[in-house]
Amino acid sequence: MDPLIKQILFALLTIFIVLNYGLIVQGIVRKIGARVGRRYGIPFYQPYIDIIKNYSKRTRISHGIMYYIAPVFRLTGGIGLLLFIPVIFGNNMFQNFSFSGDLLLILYFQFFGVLGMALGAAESGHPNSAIGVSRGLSQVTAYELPLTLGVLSLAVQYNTLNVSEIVAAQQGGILNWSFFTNPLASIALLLAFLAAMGRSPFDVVLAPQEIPIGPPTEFHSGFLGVLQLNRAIFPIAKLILFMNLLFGGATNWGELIIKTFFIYMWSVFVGVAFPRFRVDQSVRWYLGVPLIIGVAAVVVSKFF
Amino acid sequence: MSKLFNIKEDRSLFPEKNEQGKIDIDLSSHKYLKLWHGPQHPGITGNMSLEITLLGDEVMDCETHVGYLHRGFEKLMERRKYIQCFPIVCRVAVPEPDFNEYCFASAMEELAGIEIPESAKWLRTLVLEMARLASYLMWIGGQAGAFGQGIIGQWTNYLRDSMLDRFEELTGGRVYHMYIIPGGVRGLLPSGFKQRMEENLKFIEQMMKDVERVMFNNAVFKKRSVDMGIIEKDWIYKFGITGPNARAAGVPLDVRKDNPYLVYPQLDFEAVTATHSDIYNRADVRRRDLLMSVDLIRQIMAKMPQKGEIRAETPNVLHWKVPAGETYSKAECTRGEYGYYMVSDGSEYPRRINVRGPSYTHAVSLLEKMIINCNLADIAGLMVSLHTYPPEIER
Amino acid sequence: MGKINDILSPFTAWKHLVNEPLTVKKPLEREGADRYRGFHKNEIDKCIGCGTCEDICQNAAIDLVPVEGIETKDGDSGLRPKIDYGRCCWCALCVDICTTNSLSMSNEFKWIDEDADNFLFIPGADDKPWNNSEKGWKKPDYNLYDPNRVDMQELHPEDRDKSFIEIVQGYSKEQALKEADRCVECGICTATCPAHMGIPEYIRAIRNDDLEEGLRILYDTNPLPEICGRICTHKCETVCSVGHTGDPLSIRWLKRYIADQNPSERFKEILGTDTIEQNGKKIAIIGSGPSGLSAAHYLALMGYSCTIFEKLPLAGGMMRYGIPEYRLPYDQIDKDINYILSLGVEIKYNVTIGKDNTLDQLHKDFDAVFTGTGLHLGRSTRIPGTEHKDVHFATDLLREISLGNEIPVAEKVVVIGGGNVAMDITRSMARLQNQKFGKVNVIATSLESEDIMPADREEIVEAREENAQIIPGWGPQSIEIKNDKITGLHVIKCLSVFDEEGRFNPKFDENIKDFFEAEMVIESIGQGMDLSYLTDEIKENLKMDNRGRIIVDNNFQSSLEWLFVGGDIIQGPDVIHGIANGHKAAIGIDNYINSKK
Amino acid sequence: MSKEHTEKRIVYSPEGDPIEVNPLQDYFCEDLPEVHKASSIAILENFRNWARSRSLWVLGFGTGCGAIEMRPLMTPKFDAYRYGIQWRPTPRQADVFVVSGYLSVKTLKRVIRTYEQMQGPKYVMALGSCTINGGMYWDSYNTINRLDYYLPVDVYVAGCMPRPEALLAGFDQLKKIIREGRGEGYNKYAEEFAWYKANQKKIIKDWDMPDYNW
Amino acid sequence: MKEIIDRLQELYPIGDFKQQNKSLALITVDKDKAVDFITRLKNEEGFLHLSIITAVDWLEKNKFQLSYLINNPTTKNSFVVRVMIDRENAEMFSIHHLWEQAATYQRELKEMFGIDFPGSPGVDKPFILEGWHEIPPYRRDFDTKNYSEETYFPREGRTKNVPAEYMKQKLYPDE
Repeated sequence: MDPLIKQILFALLTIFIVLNYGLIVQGIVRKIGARVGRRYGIPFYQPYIDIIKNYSKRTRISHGIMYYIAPVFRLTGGIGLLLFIPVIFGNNMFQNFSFSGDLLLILYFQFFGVLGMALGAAESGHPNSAIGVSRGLSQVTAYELPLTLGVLSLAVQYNTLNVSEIVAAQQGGILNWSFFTNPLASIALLLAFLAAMGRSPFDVVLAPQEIPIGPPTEFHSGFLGVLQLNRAIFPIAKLILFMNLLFGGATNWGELIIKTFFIYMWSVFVGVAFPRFRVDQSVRWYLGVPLIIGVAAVVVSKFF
Repeated sequence: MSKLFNIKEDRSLFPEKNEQGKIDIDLSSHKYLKLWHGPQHPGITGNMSLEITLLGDEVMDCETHVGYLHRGFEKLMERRKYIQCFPIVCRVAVPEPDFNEYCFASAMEELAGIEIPESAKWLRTLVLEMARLASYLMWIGGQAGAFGQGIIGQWTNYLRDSMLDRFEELTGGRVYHMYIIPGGVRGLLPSGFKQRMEENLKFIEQMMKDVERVMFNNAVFKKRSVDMGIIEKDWIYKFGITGPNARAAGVPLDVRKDNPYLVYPQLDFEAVTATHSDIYNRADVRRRDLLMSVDLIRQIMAKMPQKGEIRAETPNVLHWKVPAGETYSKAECTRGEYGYYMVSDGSEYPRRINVRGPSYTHAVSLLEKMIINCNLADIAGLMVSLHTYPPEIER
Repeated sequence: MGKINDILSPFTAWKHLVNEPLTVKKPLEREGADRYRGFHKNEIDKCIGCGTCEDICQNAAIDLVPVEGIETKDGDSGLRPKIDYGRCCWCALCVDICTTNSLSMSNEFKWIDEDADNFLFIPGADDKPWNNSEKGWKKPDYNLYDPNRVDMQELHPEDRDKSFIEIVQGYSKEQALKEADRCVECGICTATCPAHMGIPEYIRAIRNDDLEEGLRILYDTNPLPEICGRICTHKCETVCSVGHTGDPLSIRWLKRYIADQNPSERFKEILGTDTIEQNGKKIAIIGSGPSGLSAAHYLALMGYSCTIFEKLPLAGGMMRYGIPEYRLPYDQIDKDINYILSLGVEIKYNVTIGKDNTLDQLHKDFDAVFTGTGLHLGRSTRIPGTEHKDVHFATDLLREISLGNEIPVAEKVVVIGGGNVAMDITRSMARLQNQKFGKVNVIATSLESEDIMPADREEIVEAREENAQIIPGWGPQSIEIKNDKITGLHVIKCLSVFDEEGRFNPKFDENIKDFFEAEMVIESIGQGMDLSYLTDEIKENLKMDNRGRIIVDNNFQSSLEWLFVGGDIIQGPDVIHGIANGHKAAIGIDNYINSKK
Repeated sequence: MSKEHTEKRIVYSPEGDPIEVNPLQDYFCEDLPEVHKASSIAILENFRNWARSRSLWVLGFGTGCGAIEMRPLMTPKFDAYRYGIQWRPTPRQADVFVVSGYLSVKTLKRVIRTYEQMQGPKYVMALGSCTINGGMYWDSYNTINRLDYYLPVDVYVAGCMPRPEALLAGFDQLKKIIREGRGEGYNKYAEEFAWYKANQKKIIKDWDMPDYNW
Repeated sequence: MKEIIDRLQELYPIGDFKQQNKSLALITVDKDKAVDFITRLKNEEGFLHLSIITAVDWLEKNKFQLSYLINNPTTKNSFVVRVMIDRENAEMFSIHHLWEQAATYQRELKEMFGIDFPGSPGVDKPFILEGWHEIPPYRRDFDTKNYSEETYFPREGRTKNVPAEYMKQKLYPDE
């Protein structure tokens, strides 16, 4: 078989696995949140049914061509991010399309979906969407700073822009993980991660009490289904990225699931306990402690 | 450290206010965004709406729209006999119907010259305090929820529900109790009630400690609520502000103390106050008021007579003619002074009943003022912190 | 420090992760509280369809509808509440005010339906899953109307048992208002009242303190309110819905209150009968009892000129001559009769038809004849010894008392009978004994046991208060006569009076015997009619049933179309039936005369 | 007052663009709702119905007092989430409209608007006496008496107000209806659109919604 | 409370003083002097808190009664200041300059009773009702039941029987 086709097939397999994992972990996380609230919460498979339901809707209305494309953009952002991240270290087939400068592309893809969404949301004509998008963009910009600085610090540390190589450099024991070798960058990255996951206190984008529910206000039926798929894939892609950057990657799916789950739980852990920041507060917050830590991380890894 | 980045805002782009303190808004300038909050909006307390004009994230102008819940109670009561008004008054304010029942019944009793039996007084006080407790519990969840902290609402709504179970046991109704009937109350405590109530109160106290830790000792919550939405002290009388909103500003307005009714003179409590009425202060006043309610319920259950008549002798309710006259009966509800102004012309039907809901002033004139220059994100929090219930505005 | 605490302390929320959820596991199986106001139940046999629930419902959620298997009868409208759950608010006021305590609520609260039209149902009649539920809201300990009757002021037994002064004092205004306030205005009583008086309406008039309106309502159906207000058998009170869980309303006393409070000289003005257009037709009425007076009143209102022929020196018939003065003072009879006379009715006293005048003559002289001659003949038990001279009929004695004649009074008297007449003679004898001997020794004995004695309850109670002995449940056997003097009455235990089909068929236990000492025996077991004034010719043409009663149609017209018959000889015996008969006969006569033209 | 309200006027879009509005014109009627038939492949439709019944997204619009029982429903005591019932703050994404009690005319206007924004198949659950026959406000000048004249109702829950348990039972019934393929209320609305509109117009004389949103 | 009135009696024509209960008294003031009087009570007698403004429709007398309920937070006493105004072209002076919330009350009174308060901010804007074409609904000559039955499709299937009439029909129909 042509290696490229094989590569594509394996990439599709990755997407499939990640999608299912994403949906299940989404259900489980909501269940955990519900447990803290002392109730049972949804069945863990509820996200599946929701997606089927949304695709089963019979009517849909359109607000124009960008409105159609926006969910696709968003999903592309998620899948794109995933496809350029090496998923399983040491397994050629699950390297996806990782290449030597993939770290930069990945940072770009973080933004890509949001931008696509911005276009679509603007076209949907709902003011809440517009406000949500502007909030989303400002917040992404804000947390992108510590995120980039953290990544930069790691790039300097490992002297590479290739995720696979960063992972490779962390092999050989827990203490080799960047989390321990570069704690400053790790803190900056993990703080940025909170906003990247869009949970409290940084969930001002959706904020049901203020602008129900932000950018996807007008999306429904199949469109919403696409967004939901993305909502399953995108966080997992980010989780895999953070796992690769900080926690030594994974050599098999089991390890991946365990590690990503715990990273996920970090955002849940914070999210359950805190209310949300206003957008100006979260921007200011990211321009504060995380930024300084990020700068410090770069400085430290460059000069020490 | 983030103070470093607290750059002073450049407000040169913001428009000047005119003499009325408002801004001349020209929507066609493309500077402004008009936004409707509600009625279908999760951040709005109940079914009402705010017409907001935004400049950036900041509210430039706001108009409250009410009337989505208007049922014409005051008109309906004019064509119902007095007893027939009794089941409908509780519908005026859904989360705490008992204050309506009490105010209606006491106004009517005053006009008719009826003295209710002692144990009925105690039971009424008990029910009013239970209602206060239940209402505050739901409110606290709402306040946290308005700032995006759902977990508090999960806990406190359960606590409220446990109070509703007690209500159900005592009054026969879950939400609409229809318990304080003109002339008295509709039932004695069922057996084992006190014990179950005590269990509830213990659990409430225990959970409220958690709420304090998670909500009130919370950096983000403080950041959102401290110095936000301040009610100035000199607004209190200017806007007719009552209840916790006023008490948080240091003005101890509490009808329970000022014009004591029922058995409040025999209970030991103080009006809860704070210093400057921002969102956090108001939340804190309500939390302490809630705990005081717990204490009051305990006091009532310890002191109340175990047996006794529950309803005074009244004329046949089917043709009860209340002597002509007018009166105003008020009670302290969770939001402030709740009052019924009743005019009787001596017939079987009330001539006019006017309901004073504290939200009337809080949600319209006060909110419209406070919301100016407020951030879009804070509207929900601000509105909840005024504790408004739309149904009592429009009735 | 505080700041760090503010960051860390929210995480304590996570301790609840390991706690068991507080959720109700099976919410659909959760029951309402014991006192929960859920869906309605109705004990349909207990319910009387009074409609009080409908009246109090502020949502107009309750309709009264006929239900299969429930018949309309006295005291039961045959209707049952049907509740619209598109209106109900579950306030349970309908339960609280239910007069029979039949309505209640279950603690069931789940009713889901796709068709909104289904939310109408008749509790108790429709098969609903909660019909057998034990829990739920029941009528609480308080009352939304007063179930207790306002006590009537009466003379103390010591004060009254020597004289014939009226015992019952009548209501004061406050008492009347309070008593009238208890009425729930269901109107069940109207059907039971033979005259179908507008009872709720005149009680409302009392409540509104509009006694003139009350009087007008009374005279609509009853021209003898003073009399009825005192001695009516008040069948209405036996069906009063308020009486099911409390005391029935004192409808009779309230009626009396209206009549008493209106001054007799203003009656004509109040009732608007100052001028009546005469139509020139003449009607003869035989007997000035309730039926005759009633017929005369309504005929007079219609413009007929009426002449009443009365055998005795004063008008009133049995009301005057059968009822002792302590129950019905003569001046009150006069008040009612004088008003009727003021309408232009003429009474010819001391005229006995068949002796002083004949029916045929009346037929010739008048356009129509109404006869209401009543039951004036006593009936005998026909036990051995009744032919003795010291054995009397109650009616004869009562008439003699009223006429002011001396009557024989013995030291020991036994009265046979348990009806109101028996009580009247018992209590009259007691008074006379008291006057004559200073002590009372009178025994009234009846076949019926105490619970089914036909006399009014209060009569029995009052008689006992006056030291008469009431010994029910004995059947008279024979009167013992020694030396031509009565010494007593032999009785045996009566087990039951009526058989299973409700016919009079007493059963006795011969072994249980008793003997009541007496020097005088009075029989009061019913009265017979005296139709001797009917000539043979008339009798031939007149249809009568096998018990000798004249057959009349709905308008009390006999088979001789000019002859109308009413009162005790047709229905009764009591005043209110007489009044009702008279009223209907008046309408019948009017129809008859109009049709003749 | 009433007259001015029905005259043409200029309103502004959120961004400030002027739009001429004729309050008497039925904008919503220009694009009539269509009937969307169920798929003819039974097994597919059954599967979809199953998914629809297991994932009921309820619109967060507390129209009347029944809204107070929504919180217990979604919080620990009754926790409707475990039955696939979830909250949705926007009408576009919601499947179930819970009309929680009485509707004033002013709210009804918004309710109709909101209902029309929802995507089919959509379901209406009506709570309490008020939606069935007016309830305690049967004689009020400002509340409607029966909801089925204005919107197709799938399921009614009796009570004033219905308890959360009754609501859950109502949802159970709704699920049953959906699984049996009977949840076609929105098609009924499309079919009898003229009738519904006539009823709605009888009480809502001018359809002038303030500006663009509500 | 009486002493306040006695003191002010000379300045203002005050009628119908009635001490309703310990802390509430009812007084009637002429329309022209009412605002002056209320201002005086607020500024000099310490009646700082306005509880309600409402109206009562005395259709028989062809008058509206306006009731201002003001409260003294220090002495805890309240007055109901009653002002009778004509029912035709009902108009009253606004007191929105004394209390901010008065404007809302006045707006509601204008809508529900048709009493005008010239100069009160936003008094002509609809407050609670929307698209209301009938006479103001709180007026006593507006029949809400009638209006509801004509407008809102009451559900069919209801039958009405009055027990007394039904019994007459069943038991003695021709009497």
